[in-house]
Amino acid sequence: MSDMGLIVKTTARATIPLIGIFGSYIVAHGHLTPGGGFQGGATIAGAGILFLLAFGLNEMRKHYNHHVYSSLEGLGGLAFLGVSMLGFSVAFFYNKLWHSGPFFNGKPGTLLSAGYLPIMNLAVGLKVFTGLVSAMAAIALYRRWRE
Amino acid sequence: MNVLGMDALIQFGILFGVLISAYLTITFRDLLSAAIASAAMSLLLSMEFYMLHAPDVAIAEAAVGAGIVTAVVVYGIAKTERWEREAP
Amino acid sequence: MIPFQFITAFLLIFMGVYAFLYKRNLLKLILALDVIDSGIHLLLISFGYRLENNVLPTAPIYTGYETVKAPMVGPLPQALVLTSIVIGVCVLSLAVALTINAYRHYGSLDVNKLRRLRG
Amino acid sequence: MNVLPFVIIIPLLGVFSLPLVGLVGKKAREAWALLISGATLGVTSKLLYNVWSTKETLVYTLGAKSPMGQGVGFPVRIVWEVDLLSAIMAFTIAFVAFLAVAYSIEYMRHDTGLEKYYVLILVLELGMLGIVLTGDIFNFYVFLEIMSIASYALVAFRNDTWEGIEAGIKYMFVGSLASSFILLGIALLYGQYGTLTMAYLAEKMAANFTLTAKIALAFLIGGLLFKSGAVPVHMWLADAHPAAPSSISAMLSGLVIKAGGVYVIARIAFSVFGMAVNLRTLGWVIIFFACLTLIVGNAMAVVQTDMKRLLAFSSVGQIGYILLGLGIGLAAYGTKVGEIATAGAIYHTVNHAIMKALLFMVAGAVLHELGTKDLNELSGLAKTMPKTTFAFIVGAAAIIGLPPLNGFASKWLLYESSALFNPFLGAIAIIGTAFCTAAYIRVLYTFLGRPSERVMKAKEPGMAMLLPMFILVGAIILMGLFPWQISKGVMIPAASMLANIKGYVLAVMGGV
Amino acid sequence: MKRTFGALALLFIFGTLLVVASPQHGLKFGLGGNNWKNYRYTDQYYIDHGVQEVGGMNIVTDIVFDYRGYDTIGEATVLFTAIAGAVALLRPWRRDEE
Repeated sequence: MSDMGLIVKTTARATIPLIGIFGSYIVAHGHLTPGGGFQGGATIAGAGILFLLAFGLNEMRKHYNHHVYSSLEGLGGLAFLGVSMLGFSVAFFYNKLWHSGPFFNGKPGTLLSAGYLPIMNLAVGLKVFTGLVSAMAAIALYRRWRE
Repeated sequence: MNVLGMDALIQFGILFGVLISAYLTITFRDLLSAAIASAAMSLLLSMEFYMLHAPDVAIAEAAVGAGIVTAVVVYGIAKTERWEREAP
Repeated sequence: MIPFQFITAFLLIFMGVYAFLYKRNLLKLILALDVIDSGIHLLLISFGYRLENNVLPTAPIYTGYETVKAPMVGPLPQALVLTSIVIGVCVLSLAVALTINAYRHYGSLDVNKLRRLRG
Repeated sequence: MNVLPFVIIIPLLGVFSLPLVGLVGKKAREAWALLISGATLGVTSKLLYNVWSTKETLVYTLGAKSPMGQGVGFPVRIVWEVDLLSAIMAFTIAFVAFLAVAYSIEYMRHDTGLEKYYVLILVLELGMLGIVLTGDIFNFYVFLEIMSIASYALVAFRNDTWEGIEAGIKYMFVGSLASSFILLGIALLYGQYGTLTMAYLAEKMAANFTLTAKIALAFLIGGLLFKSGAVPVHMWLADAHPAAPSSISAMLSGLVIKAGGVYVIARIAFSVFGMAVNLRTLGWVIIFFACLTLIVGNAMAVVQTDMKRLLAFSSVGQIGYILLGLGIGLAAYGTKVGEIATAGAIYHTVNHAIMKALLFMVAGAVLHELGTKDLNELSGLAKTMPKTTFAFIVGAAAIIGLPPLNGFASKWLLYESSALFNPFLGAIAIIGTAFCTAAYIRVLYTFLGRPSERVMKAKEPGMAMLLPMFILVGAIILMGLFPWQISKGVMIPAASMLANIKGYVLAVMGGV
Repeated sequence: MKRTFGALALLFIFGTLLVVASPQHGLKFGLGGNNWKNYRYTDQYYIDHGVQEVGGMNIVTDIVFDYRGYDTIGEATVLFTAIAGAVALLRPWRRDEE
C-alpha cells in the first residue's frame, strides 16, 4: 500500500499527537477512571496504525528499529517484574507501596495513590504499545519474496 | 416505557446487529469485506459491553477489535490474496 | 425466559465453530476463531450483570460514585475478559504470520491444499 | 528461605532480559539462556527435596499472607499449590529443558533468528512450570496459552521448509480451538460457582453438583485430550513432532503433551472434580480413549519409514499407557490397585520424558550429520557413529521395558495393576508393547545392518551435542539401578498425595 | 466421514449450550438481592474491600494488577511470546539472505 494524499497526511499529522495524549491519559489515570495500561497502550498503537496508513511503508521503515522496540518491550516487562517484587519480604506481588510505602500512598482518588498500580500501568502501557507496533510492523514490512 | 425496558430494547438491537455482522463475517467471500464486518462486530460488541456496564472492556475491545485486529488482517490479506476461492 | 445475551453468545460460538469446521480459507478460519472468542467474552461479561430491585446497575468504579448510588456489576469477569482479549489478539497475529508463510510455500490459502504430509 | 517464587521469577527474568542481553553478543545470549535454565534446575531440585522430605502440600499466596479475604471464608487471591506430583513434574521439566537448551547451542548453530529462538524456548519452559505450580483455574488457562503459543511458534520455526509451516498451521488451529473449549468450560464453572480457586471450587462442587458443571467437565476433558494427543485427534502430534527442530521435538514429546495434557487431566479429575463426580464412570471414559491411543499409536509406529515420525507415533502410544494408568487410578479409586496404577502412570511420565528426549536428540544428531531421517538410507550407522548408536540402543531398550533399565519398573507397575483390575486391559497393554518392540527392533536392525554409501561419510557430532545425550543415558541407567526404591520412596507417596483430595482442599482452606 | 463427525459435534455443542442457558438447569442472567450474594460472593468482596485494600478507585484495575496480578504478568508474557514468534516466523529465508 502506498502513502495517501496531502489532506490525509496533514490530518494525520494533527491527529497522531492527540491520540497519543489521549492514550497517555488513559494509562496515567488507569486506577481512577475506566482504562489502564493495556487499553492505553492499544490506543497509542492505534496512532501507529494511522501513521502507517497515512505515510506509507517507506516512512515507517525509516522510523522503526526492531532492536529498539524489542528492548523497550523487555524493559517494560522487567519494570513490571521488579515492581511486583518490591514487597517480597511478605509475598510476591504484595502491594508494599500502598501499605507502607514512601510515596504513592495518598488518599484514594488522587493521582499519587494506589501503591504500585500507576507504575505497573506505565510499564504495561509501554510494553503493549511497543509490542503491538512491533507485531504490526513485522507483518506490514514483510517484503514479498523475490520473484 | 420505563428505563429498564428502554435499556433492554437498546441491548436487543445491538445484539441483533452483532449477530448479523458475525453472519456476514463468516459468509462473505471477499475477505476484505469479511475483515470490515468483523471490525463492525467488534465495535457493536464494545457498545454492548458498555451497555452491560463494563467500560474497561469496552475500551479494550474497541481499540483492539476495530483497530489492531483489522489492521493485522488487512495487511495479511495484502500479503496473500483477497478472494476466497470457490469450492471445486 | 432465556436471556437474549446468552442466546447471542451461544449463537456466536455456534457460528464460529460451524465456520471453523466447514470453511476452508485460512484467513476465514482465523476470523472464525475471533468470533468464538467474542462469544465467550460476551458470555463472561453477562455473568457479572446485576439487576437489584429493578434498578439499573453501575460500573465498578468509585470515581463519581457519590452521585449514583446504584449496585455495582461484578468486576471479576471484566478482568478475566481483559486478559482473554490480549491472548486473543496474540494468537491472531501469530496465526496471520503463519498464514503468510503458508501462502509463500503453497501459493494458496486453501486448507485442503495443505496435505503434503502423509502417514 | 522459601524457594517457590523463584521457580517462576528466574525464567521470567531471563525471558524479559534476553533482548537486552542479546545486544551484547551471540555468545552472551547462549550463555545467558544456559545460565537461566541451569538456575531453574537448581531451584526446582530444592523444591522437590523440600516437598519430598515433608510430604506436605505447599501453599503460597500471591500478594498477601493468606489467600482468604478479610473476615470471609473464601479465597480471593491466586494461590500456588504444590504437592509431590507437581514437584516431580517441575523437576523433570527443568531437567529436560536444561539439556535441550544445552543441546541446541550446537544443533541450531546454522539457523537464523536465534535471538527469538532462545526467548521462545525459555518461555516454553516457563509456561510448563506455571501450569504445574498453579492452584487457580483461570491462571492455568493463561499459562496453558503461554506454553501453546511458544510451541506453535517453535514448531514452525524453520520457515523455509514446508513441513514446519504445514505442521505449525495444523497444530495452531487445532490447539486454538481446544483452548477456546477449555476457556468456555472455565467460564461455565465460574458462572455456576462464582470462584476460580481449584480447592474452593472442589468444595462448592461437592455440595451442589449441577448439570452445568458436568458440561464444563466435558468441555475441559475434550480440550485437554486434544492437547495431549489422544487418538481421535492425534494427527497434529504426528505432524508437529517430526517437523520441529529436534531439540524442540524432545521438549514437545517429553514435556508439553504431559504438562499441558496428562498432568492437567489428573489434576482436574482428582483434585477439582474428585469429590463430586462419579469417578468410576470418568475413569472408564479415560480408559476407553487410553486403549484406543495405545493400540493405534504403537501400531502406526511400526509402518513408518521416517525416523522422527516413528518416534512421534511411539509417543502417542506411550501417552496411551499413561492415560491407562490414570484411568485405572480413577476407576479403582480408594483401592490398592488404583494407587499402584496412578503411581505407575506418574513413574512412566518421568521415564518417558527422559527416554523420548534422548531418542529425539539421537534423531537430531543423525539429521544434523547426515541430512536425512529416512530409515531406508540409514543402514549401518553403527559403524560410523558408534556413540550415537549406543545412546539409541539404551533409549530403545528402556522404552520397550527391558529389565535393567528404568522403563521396566514403570511398565511393570502398569501391567500389574491393569491385570489385577481387569485382565482384558492387561492384554491390551501387552499387545501395545509387542507393537512397540517391533518398531524399535526394526530401527535397530537398520542401524546395525550393512553400511550404505551415504553413511560411510558421516562422523560423530560434536561434544556439545553428545554430552546432553550421555547425561540422559546416565540418568536412564541410574534410575534403572534403583527401580523399586524410587517407586516406593517417591512415586507411591506422590500417588497417595494425589488421591488425597481432602488434603489438597484443606491445604488452601486451612482451618475454616 | 469428517463432515458427519463435525455436524454431530456441532449439534452436541449447541444442544448442551441451550440446556445450560435454560433457567431450570443452569445459569441465570441479571441476578439480584440475595441470589447475587450467593453466586457472586467473590465479586461482592472485591467491591466492598477493593478501595481500602489496594487503593485504586477502579475496581477492575485493582483486580487486574493486585488480586490477580500474576495473571497479568502471564498475559504480558503471552504478548511478548506472540510477538517474538511472529517476528521469528516473518524473518527472511536462509537462501534469500545469501
